[in-house]
Amino acid sequence: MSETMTDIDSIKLSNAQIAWRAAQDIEDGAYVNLGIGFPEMVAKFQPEGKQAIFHTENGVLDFGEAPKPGEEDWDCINAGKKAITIKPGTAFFHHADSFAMVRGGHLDVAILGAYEIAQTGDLANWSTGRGGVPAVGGAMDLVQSAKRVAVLTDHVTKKGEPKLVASCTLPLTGVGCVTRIYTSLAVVDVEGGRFVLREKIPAISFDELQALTGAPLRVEGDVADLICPEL
Amino acid sequence: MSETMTDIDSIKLSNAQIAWRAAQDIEDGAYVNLGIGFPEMVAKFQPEGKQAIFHTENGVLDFGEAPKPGEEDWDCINAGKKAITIKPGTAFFHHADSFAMVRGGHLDVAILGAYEIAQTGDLANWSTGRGGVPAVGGAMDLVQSAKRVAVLTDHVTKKGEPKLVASCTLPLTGVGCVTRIYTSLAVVDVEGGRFVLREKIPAISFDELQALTGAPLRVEGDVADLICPEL
Amino acid sequence: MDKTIASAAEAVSAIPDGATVMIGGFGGSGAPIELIHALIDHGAKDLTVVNNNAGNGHVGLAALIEQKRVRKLICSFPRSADPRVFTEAYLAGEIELELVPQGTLAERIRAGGAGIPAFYTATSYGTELAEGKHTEEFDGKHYVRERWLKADFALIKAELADPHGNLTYRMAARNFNPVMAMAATHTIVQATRVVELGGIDPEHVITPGIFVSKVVEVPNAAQEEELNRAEAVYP
Amino acid sequence: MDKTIASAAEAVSAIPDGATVMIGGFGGSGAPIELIHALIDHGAKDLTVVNNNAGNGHVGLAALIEQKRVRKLICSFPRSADPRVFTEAYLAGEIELELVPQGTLAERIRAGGAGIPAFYTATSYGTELAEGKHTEEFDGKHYVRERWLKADFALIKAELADPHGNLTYRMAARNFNPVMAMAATHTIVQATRVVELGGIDPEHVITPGIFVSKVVEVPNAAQEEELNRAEAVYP
Repeated sequence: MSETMTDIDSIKLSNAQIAWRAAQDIEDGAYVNLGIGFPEMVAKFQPEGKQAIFHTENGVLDFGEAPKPGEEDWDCINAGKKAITIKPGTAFFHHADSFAMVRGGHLDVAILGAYEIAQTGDLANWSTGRGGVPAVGGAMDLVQSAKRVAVLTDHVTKKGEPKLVASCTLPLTGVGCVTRIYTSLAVVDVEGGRFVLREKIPAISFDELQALTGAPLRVEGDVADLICPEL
Repeated sequence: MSETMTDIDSIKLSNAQIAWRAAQDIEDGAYVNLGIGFPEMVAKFQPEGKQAIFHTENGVLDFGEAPKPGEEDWDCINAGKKAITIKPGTAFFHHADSFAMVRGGHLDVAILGAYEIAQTGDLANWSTGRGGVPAVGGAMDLVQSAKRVAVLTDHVTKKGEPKLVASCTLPLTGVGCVTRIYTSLAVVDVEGGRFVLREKIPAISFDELQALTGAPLRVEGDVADLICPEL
Repeated sequence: MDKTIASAAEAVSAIPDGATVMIGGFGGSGAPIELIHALIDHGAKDLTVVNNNAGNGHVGLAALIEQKRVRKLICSFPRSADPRVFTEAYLAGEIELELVPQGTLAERIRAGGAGIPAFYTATSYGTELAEGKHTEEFDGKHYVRERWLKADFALIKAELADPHGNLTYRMAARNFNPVMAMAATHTIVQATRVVELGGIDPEHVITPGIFVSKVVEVPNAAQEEELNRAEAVYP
Repeated sequence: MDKTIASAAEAVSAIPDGATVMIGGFGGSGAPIELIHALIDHGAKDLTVVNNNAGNGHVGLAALIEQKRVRKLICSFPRSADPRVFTEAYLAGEIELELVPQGTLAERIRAGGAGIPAFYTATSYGTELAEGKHTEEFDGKHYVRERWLKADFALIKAELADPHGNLTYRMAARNFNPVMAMAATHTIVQATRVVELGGIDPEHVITPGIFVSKVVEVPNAAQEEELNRAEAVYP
């Protein structure tokens, strides 16, 4: 297994590349919530001519980029408590209104990280189940309500174990909620309780990819090459 | 009965006087909703040094008096669709927020008219039950949620029949909701499923008043004289 | 992204027969008269309309009813200074009425927009408007369970709009407009003025653009009250 | 009527031991640091605190926890840049935690303010946070029933306030403040500036004064983030 891991690490996409790939699917004018951490990078990779509008659950819609260091206004932050800026079109609102947007299905896409994703679309991304201090934030609201729920993740854990699984072993964030998974090796849709492989990086074979996946990968039509720019 | 009625008509309080009496009980700084029609007069009779803040369910708090004829702005109206004005302190909000104030118990007093009030505090004031077009507006919300629900009414119907009854015959607006009744003859509290007489106009005896009331009037302590200025 | 379009006619052109349409306003204040009249011209029928009232005189919602386009009305107070159009249609059995207490109506619409399929309220408990509804006791008090209300389209009157659909309202014309904007699949706005992006202070936005589909500028919007004083009839 | 009072100390002086206290803010933005510090000085203990988070560093909510005044915390995300105070108290079993998904937390608070004892949400369905809760299917989808959340006191940070308690907020510091202001029996506000009646445009009021009990002006309010960068400790 450790030999395979070495191979994978050398060919897999970086987090930035995974975020880039996810950004390509966002329609012009889409309302998008990006999870704390690595999903936040998606905002940087919006394709020319397409502009998403970003929502942060602490009550800001259509915010701008991070301010320069030293120019932060700590009343103007995102859900990750990082400083953001306003721009023409920004709107502020309170938390119940913000989650009315979420729960009411007004977001086109929510993009989050994951510990495990089941072939049924179940997602586990909030608790390792190992004790400590549990924290859920807005993830359970987002995954149950956005029109599309996309996950960005390494294809396997640091130990080389599949993150795409037949059924989750960790505490769930939501049931049957994930629609597409962008991994470090592939793009996989969740359809009808099955993983459907849409794209894979050219450097890995289908059989190798299947071996790194905890449930069957269906193929329907062509599997496109997953090619991302150097970032 | 008709002879009694004539007598009553000559001694009873006018609507303005009933409204004046109700106004005397409103605390300084109380948040108050006045029903459409005759209860609206209460606003005119606030005692010196006490200032209530009026709420109208279509989304205005702390509004001013009616504008002069010809100076109406039809975007600035009350629940009776009459033109009002703004003043320092006015706030506008939407309908769900407005009824959050109502339903959430934030109003100190709601003052409404009535067809019938039962000794249990049940109120009937929205439907005569005789067909036609039913219309309820915000009455059912107001009576279930304000801290005090006061009714302004003639003591008897135009036919001389009691409006304070053992139990309502008309469709209910709310159950056990009325706390005080200001009539053209008396002030009556609803306590523990009973009418308790607090004040009556001096020109009527207790027995006469009881005869015009459809359920027993209890007396606890003194019954004060109900004396209103000429208005 | 620019949600502005050229005309009220274009704005309502996609509303099909049988649609559920929320129409903002409380009486005449906040009523999107020009959008309603465009809807009459467009011709869609068998509509279910959600509004606080049932129209006044022969313009706006009353005109839509008079033209026999409304199959069912969901409202709290179907009375007005001149309610003849609705009254006659109702008494003739030509229009169905669902009467909803005003606060319950506002909250059912907000719930529709906020993804809350049902909630409990003390309003209407023990009355005939609660008949057939699930009731429950919480902390010793009785409550009625009410369902969300959603629509295919909402017709909204705003004061300012920007190209992303951020909106402000004018005085008590706000009323049902912001919650209806949340509760419809397609929210169509007539704004007195369309300003450039950034023309509305982020602190003053009442309806964020996420709830808005289309915006048409109607600079000199009619007031129902004034039309009725002039005894106007549409069409 | 004038709701303004002279000091933060006076503002919190009526908070008894055992009270449920909602504290506005999301992380440091909108956190009423001066009111929290006044509450520490006041000495009330055995508090149940409702906040999105669990404090950061050794100021504000973290300081209140460090001083062992909090018996139970209801929050969505008890993590921060420096969560040691809560983490240690929690792992030592000294503080009870009720973990609530963030949107459910916001809506439970709003429901408390709006007189809605229970509502349904899809959030948390099928997860361990829904265990023991009533669930129901509406239109083919599963929902969890959640109860309202109310408090004895709310500590709120506003930007402008007038003597009647009308409030505005500043940017994303709005967050939980307006809904918490609705849900408490006594709502205590620290405002950066108190303006005269009429000093807030009626269109721009975010929290109408009906939800506010007391207002204290705190002109140069501390930002939790800046206190933590300076490694401040309270008291």
